[in-house]
Amino acid sequence: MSSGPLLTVRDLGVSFTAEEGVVRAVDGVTFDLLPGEVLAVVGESGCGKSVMAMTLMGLTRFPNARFEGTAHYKGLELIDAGEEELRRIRGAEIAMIFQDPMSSLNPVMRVGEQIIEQIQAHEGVPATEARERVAQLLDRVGIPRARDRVDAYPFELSGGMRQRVMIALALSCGPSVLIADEPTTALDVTIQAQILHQIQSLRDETGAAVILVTHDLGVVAEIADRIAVMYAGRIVEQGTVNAIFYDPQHPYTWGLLGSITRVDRARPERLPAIAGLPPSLADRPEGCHFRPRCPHEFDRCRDVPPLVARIDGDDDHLDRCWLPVEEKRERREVRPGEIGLGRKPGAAAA
Amino acid sequence: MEERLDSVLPEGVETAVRSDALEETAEREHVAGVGPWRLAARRLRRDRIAMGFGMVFLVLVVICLAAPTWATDVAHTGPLKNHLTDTVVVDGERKDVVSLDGVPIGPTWQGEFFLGADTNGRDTAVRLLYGGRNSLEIGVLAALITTVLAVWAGLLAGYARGFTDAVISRSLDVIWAYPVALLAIALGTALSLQGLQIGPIEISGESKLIPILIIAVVYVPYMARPLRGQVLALRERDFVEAARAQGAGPVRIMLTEILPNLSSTIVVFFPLMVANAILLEAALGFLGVGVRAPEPSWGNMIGDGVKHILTGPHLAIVPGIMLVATVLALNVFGDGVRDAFDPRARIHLEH
Amino acid sequence: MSVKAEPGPGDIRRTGASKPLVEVRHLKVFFPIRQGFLVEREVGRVHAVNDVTLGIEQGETLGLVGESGCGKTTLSRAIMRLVDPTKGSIRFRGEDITEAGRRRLEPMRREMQMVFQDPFASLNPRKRVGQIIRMPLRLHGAPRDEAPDRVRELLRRVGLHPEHANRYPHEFSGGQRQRIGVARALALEPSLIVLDEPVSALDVSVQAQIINLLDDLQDDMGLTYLFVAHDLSVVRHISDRIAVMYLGKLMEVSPAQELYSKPIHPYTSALLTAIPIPDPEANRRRGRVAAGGGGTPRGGVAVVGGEPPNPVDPPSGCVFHPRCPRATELCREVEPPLARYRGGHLAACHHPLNVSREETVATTRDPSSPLSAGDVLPDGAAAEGSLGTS
Amino acid sequence: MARFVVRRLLSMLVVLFAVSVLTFLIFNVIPGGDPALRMAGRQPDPAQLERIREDWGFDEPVYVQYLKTMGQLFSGELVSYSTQQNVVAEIGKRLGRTFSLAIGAAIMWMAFATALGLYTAIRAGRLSDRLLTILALVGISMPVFWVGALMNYYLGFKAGIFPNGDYVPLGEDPLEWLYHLILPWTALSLLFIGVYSRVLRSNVLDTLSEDYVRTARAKGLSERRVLVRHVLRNSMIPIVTLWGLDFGAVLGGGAILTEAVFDLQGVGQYVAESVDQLDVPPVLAVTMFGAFFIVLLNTVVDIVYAVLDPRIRLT
Amino acid sequence: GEDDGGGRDALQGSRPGGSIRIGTVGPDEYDPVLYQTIPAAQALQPVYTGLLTFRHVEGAAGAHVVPGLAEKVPEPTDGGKSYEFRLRDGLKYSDGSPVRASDFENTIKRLLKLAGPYSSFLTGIVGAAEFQENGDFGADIPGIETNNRTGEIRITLTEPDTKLEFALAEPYTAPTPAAKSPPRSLNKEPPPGVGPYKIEVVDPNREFVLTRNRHFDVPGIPKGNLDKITGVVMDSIPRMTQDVIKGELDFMTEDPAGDLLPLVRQRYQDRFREDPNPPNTYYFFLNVTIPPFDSQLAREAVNYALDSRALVRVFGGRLQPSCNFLPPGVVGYEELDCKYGDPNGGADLEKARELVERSGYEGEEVTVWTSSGDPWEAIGDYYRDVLAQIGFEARMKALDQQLFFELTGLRRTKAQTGFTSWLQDFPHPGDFFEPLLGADALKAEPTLNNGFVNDPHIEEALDALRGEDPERAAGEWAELDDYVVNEKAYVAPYGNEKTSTFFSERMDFENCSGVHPVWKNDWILFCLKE
Ligand SMILES: Nc1ncnc2c1ncn2[C@@H]1O[C@H](COP(=O)(O)OP(=O)(O)OP(=O)(O)O)[C@@H](O)[C@H]1O
Ligand SMILES: Nc1ncnc2c1ncn2[C@@H]1O[C@H](COP(=O)(O)OP(=O)(O)OP(=O)(O)O)[C@@H](O)[C@H]1O
Ligand SMILES: [Mg+2]
Ligand SMILES: [Mg+2]
Repeated sequence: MSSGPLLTVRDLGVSFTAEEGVVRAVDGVTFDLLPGEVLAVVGESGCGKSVMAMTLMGLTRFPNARFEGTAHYKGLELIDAGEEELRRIRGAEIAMIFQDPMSSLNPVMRVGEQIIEQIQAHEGVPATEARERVAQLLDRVGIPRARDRVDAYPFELSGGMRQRVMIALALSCGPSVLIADEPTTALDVTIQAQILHQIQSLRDETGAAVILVTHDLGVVAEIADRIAVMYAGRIVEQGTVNAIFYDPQHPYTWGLLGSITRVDRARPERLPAIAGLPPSLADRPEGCHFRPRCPHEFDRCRDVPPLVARIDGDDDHLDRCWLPVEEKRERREVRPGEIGLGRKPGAAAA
Repeated sequence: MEERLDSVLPEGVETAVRSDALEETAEREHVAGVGPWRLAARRLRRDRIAMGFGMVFLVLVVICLAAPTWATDVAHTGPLKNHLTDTVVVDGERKDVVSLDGVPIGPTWQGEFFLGADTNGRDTAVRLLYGGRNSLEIGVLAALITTVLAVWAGLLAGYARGFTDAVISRSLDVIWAYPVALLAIALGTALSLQGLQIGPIEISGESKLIPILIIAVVYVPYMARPLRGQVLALRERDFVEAARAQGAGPVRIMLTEILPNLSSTIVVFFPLMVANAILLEAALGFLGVGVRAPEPSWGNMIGDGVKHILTGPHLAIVPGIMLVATVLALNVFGDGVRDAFDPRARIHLEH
Repeated sequence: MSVKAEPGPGDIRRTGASKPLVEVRHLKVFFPIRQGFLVEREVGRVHAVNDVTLGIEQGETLGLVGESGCGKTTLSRAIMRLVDPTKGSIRFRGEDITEAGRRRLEPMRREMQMVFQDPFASLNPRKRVGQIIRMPLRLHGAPRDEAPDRVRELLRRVGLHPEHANRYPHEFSGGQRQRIGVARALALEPSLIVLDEPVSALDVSVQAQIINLLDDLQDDMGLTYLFVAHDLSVVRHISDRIAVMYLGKLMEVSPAQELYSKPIHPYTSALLTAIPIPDPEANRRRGRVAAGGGGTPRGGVAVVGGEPPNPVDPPSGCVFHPRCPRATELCREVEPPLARYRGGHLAACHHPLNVSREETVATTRDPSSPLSAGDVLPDGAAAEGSLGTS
Repeated sequence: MARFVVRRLLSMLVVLFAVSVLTFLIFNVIPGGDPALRMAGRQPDPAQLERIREDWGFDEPVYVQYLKTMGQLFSGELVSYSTQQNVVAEIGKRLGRTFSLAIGAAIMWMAFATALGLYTAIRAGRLSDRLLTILALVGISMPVFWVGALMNYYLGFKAGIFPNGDYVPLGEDPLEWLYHLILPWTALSLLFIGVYSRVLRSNVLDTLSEDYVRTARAKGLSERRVLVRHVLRNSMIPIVTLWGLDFGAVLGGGAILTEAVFDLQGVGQYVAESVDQLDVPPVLAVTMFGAFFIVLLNTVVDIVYAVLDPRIRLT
Repeated sequence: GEDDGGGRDALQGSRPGGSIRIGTVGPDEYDPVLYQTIPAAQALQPVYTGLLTFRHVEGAAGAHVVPGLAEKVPEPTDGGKSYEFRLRDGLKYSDGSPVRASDFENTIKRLLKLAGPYSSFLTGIVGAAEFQENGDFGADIPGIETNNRTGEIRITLTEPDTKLEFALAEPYTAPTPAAKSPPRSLNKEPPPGVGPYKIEVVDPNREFVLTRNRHFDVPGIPKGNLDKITGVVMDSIPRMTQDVIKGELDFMTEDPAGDLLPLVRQRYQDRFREDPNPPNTYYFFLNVTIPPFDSQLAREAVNYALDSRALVRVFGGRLQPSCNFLPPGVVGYEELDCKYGDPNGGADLEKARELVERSGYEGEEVTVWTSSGDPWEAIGDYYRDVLAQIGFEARMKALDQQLFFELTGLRRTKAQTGFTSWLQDFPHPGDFFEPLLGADALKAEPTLNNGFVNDPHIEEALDALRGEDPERAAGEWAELDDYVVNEKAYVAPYGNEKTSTFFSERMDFENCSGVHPVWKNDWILFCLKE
């Protein structure tokens, strides 16, 4: 798995012209996706994760959208690719699993048909053969009585099964990149675990690279190899799982990690929480976007910090914070995973 | 806001409910205390086409309101005044208002008989303006009555559910299944004979109240059914539950929790209802059961005009254009209002 | 409502002193599914809450967890008397309010308030925040001129600015809205607040803010909480005791710490296992822990398999048996009673986890056990070692 | 399904019953003309009137009259009070005309509205969309009797391109049938094209933003397939309901104005004339006929709906 | 003299044979005893000849009663109560069966039993009323005695009434084969008759066909020129008009649509004519029993206020102004010296206002009743406007024709004034005064005497004139006309409607337009160009 990156994204920017102004949903996102790895993209709701993911598949080409930067996949430039070129990539090379399994499947089409449709869009497979393949796929993702379920309608399946159908759909053409956009948020914990396991084991079997979009750090800790933390459209930190969890460099990451309640630890007196509200993407603070909420803000924060490696010896760990590494380590009180910026709630508003 | 989405829908037309659409946009507007109304007003103001047509409507209303002025100061005649044997000087030439053949004069483009005369020698322009007053009055009043009835029906049926709902809904179904125009003409004809007597109130057969009431009733299901659906959805919403949890009674909940949430639907519906009511009145007028002759309304003017379309095409064309202009203006404006309240909502119009 | 005279749910209290604030006895809430023309027939019933007995102490926080659709909301709504119980009784401060009408409930309403799951849906979008918070005050006859001050104070209390009273809900973020919901609930200074998944709809970073707020309020005002959630890690933080529901039934009720360190019911255990731990190392370590039987292994830990069953037609015997790795013939046929273990820990399982044989033998059927449950007490042989993280 | 149909039939009976009672009441309780007078011809003496009242049962209680009239209606013996013609036979005679109008127009408005709705949705926000949307609103705002009359005048009378009025049965001469019906179809369709295209447009816009459409695109389907298979199909479902209702109404004689303007002598015109004369039997028969079609089409629509959308269970 | 009316003989300058298509709104009934409308009379009179008939000539002469199936027009005996007829020899129905005297009695029985619209004209026969009331069909009417052998028919009346002769000249009394005529409507298969044509009803609402009756041969009655006449039933008069313009139809029973009329008048003068025929009268009825028109002053005011020039326009030029109650063309018509001014001139509103003021009814609310549709609504509105101008608070109520007729004819409706028009059943002055102003007419509900006029003077005159030959009593009738209008102002007459005849180019308009005072157009006289 040490060949070059499968997908190279450089300075990707997406903005939408909306009623309230220009929404910079994605801003200067840069990363590489290596074959077989799981890259987790985390961040608060609305920080641009989905837009980023969908842009890679050309699914955000709305009339009000504007794009910058590049995304190379196997020699193809995804951002400016023609519809027809993209169409050939979609589903076949890069496949996507969406958040809500109910709304992501056409409610009035049998699930088998929906998968067959994709197979036939990319391969000239006769219907019976495609059907057979679908039955096998459904079986493989752990749907009981898969052969009967080919003809089921989405509403006849439970949430977990529907999400499995989505996975089967994504896998049906053997893609090399799988983008999973919050694949488990709508599901129960027990089902969530089943689905994550599924994605993980399929990655292992097919060797596909996975971009996992989520805001659940628990999920990330479980299956990701690398993590990109997004805040207000930008990647603020990026690195391996261990690096992010045990040596987070950006105060936002600290807050994020800190505000999680954990069953495996003693109950803290107070839960650490990030004060304030996330900024509007149409009206982001200048410089470091986290500045207004950051307790460690200082003069330099008015300039946009670049996403660069700041730790000696770890070129893979990039972040966007001006604070010197040592000072950061001091300030975050060392205990990994429990760094908090907790305050009395009264101060949280304003 | 889902309630708004359902609002403009008839039952059975499913909506993909997006609870976040407006909220999210709104959230980004960091203006203190901007209510949904003001937001909508702001959006509406930005919609040039809708505002333009809204202005057109206003102008039409003003023109119609000015009918008496036109009649006395410009045309020097009333809407009911016959001028069968009169003559008028057009371009220095004296012409019969109505020829011996019974052919009325066409538009003279001057004060008297500006838009020509009808077969009774009545001034078309004057009748047009007075007819507009009638049509508008009927449209607005009928829409108001419909709204009041429909809101109550929708609130009661949707909130009480069960038996009350069954009774109200089935009644609405019957009105709905009853061919609309037929219901209207049947009632119109029956009532025109003897008028209507409800207790001490007596309405004569020629009264405008009759078409108003008929139109109002006919359109109640049109509005009540979506409202009921909306109430059904609203009553399950947490904030209604919250009110109940605080001890609010059903009437209070209906009036203070649910009704305000119907208001945007009502506001959206209203111009469209007025437009529809004007159209239905026209249809009734055409069939001779709307505003009673000789009182003019655009509908009965068209109806009369159509009979003389070969000799006096202006008799049908002129009121028709006014009618279309008014209804169109209302429709476009109503559309704008709808968009302003919910840019994502769907429309549903009925004839 | 014929409940047999038996010891009240007070027995499941940690400390058996005062009367509980809320007592729920053998509560059943079934939703009929009707079909038919003219005369509607009942063709089935959703067993949303099925024979639940529970008590909430003054001043405590009872956490209620369980999968989506297991009946948590229905139970809390029944306690709030927003839905009519099919069977069973609800007492508030010792008074039976099961069949109280609106009049009788009115004074009660001051005492119990609710905060809803969805901060977007629970505030009337057409009312200003001030009006929303004022509503309970007005309903319960607070003088008009006092109300504005009170509203301002409440807003401050939940960490919002008093000027916010003039805004509409849509102008607030999710977290802020939930604060408004809390302020509304606090308006009448109730003793009980039912929180129906108050943080599930919020982002992690905001969740923490709200939980801290709730914590503070409880400390300051001596509130009693019924805290409903499906996220065990959130519940743990705030609860004194936790009740685990599955398909309308109580599976396990236990002091908070106890539940996490020593889950007795396999379902509880599965829930705990399924929680992803935001710590790669811990995850890896957990992976090394020996797996239990059945289900799909995940990191080596037993994950409960299968899909949730249909509440219209719940399984016989133990409702969890179709998905339970430890299920036996017995589970299929006999419903396990809620049995009392050490430390006020109750569980309804024929094959409990984490309890020694002796302990199992010593267990007694708890009075709060469902009336329908059989008399077979947990089978000591099945007891097993504890699942722990340390 | 069978139960659904039975249920619907039952509810149809209820609606028909209610409609018939309503009609009967409107004409009997609200005092109108006396049908006996109409039958008596010129200068009837009171004895003659008395006899007619007796013969026709006008002296009986309203409910007896109602039951009798309904009995006659269903045995096909009901005759008009003013023309003494058999009502059912009269309706039968006009059926072909009304059906021709309804079916042709329904096809026409559906086809045009679909094309227009889809086109404007895809071009949403652009100039062409705006213009077409206003055009659709113009269609909605024009009363059919006015458009019809103008068409008749300009295209029929002045230009002589189309015949004005009259009707040639399909069986007699299909081309003439078509030729004679083009104007009525167009006039009737304009309104519906306006309404439907706008409803469809917003449905399509909504569907376009559905997650499953995004999924369909993510699958690598061609845009055409996405539009037809995923967007249009789902957007058409609500339209089908509307279409069923409107089609039912027009089939049942609801296009009174169109029939009147083009003098098609269909069921609608029949009832309009009968209403003028307060002639209860035809009005009763036609309203029931109309309500029957509305309810019937409603049922059909529900079935079609369930076929189109498997989530819907017919109960 | 026979030719005094200036009638033209039928066969001059035209060629027999050929077939035409006639546009018609359709007979209301094809059963000869049940029809009521002019289109029906037009279609049925060539098929059913009565004992007597009207002369088949154009113009006023057509109003003369001449022998039909009977050998001659009898002189009444027994003080005018008894009429004796004798059938011609060898008469045959169109199906070839012989005509018997008893067929006549049976026809009258059907007419009475089926309560045909015109049955009231025959209730003057002894026993007829009783028969209608309770006799079964087999019962005898004592006032009709027939002898099949000799072909003799004797009719006895309870009172002398010269109108009988006219009734016997109409198709509804024409004998039809009795045995085949049970008492039910034969709308779909009209019985055979004796006439130049026989009728086949293809579809009552679509089409009927008249073809030559080979068995017909009655001296003095023309045999008809055309071989086949197809009646095409259509409701749209504009369409009918256009079809005649285009030649798709050869004739229309209706007047060209009001809207197209000016055009037709202008462009097709060579095949279009207008005559005030058949005789009709148009007036506003004035209810003399209730305010304000119980005041003669108010009634006179209305008469002063009417402006015929305006009404001519409302009628689209189809009005012949007049101030007589009786129309020209009816015996007894004598142009009155109009008290209220020149019938072709304007109104005297001043005078009218003054009279209203004097009547004390100024400002009184008056509702003008009129029939909806063209031109009645327009007439009504003109009238309303006039009433408003002379000091009333005038409103208008327009109702469907049927309802209008019913309601205005009921006393309890209290209709004050409104539109009335009357088209004669036969050209006899009694047919105007009796139904419209007679006291007997008030017995009917609704009555045609909308003004509820009950004047002893009129009653006396009518009684005296009933048994008189109208032509002989023409002067007395004219006096009555003067009394009604000028002396009492019971009605406000304003003219007579002109009916029009519009032919296709194929038709011989010059010679065969066949305008007849009773049937409007006599199809027997129609012919094609050579
Ligand atoms: N077509 C569009 N036009 C305007 N704004 C858009 C559009 N699509 C997305 N946005 C905005 O872009 C921002 C980023 O949205 P995105 O869905 O990527 O967030 P996310 O991180 O995936 O959030 P979540 O966790 O809730 O899914 C949001 O504020 C959203 O409103
Ligand atoms: N009004 C109702 N009518 C019919 N069924 C209902 C009703 N309310 C709830 N249910 C059903 O009762 C069961 C329990 O629902 P409830 O809302 O109490 O679950 P929950 O545990 O709160 O779930 P969640 O975590 O999703 O909120 C579910 O199957 C639900 O579908
Ligand atoms: Mg997202
Ligand atoms: Mg819940």
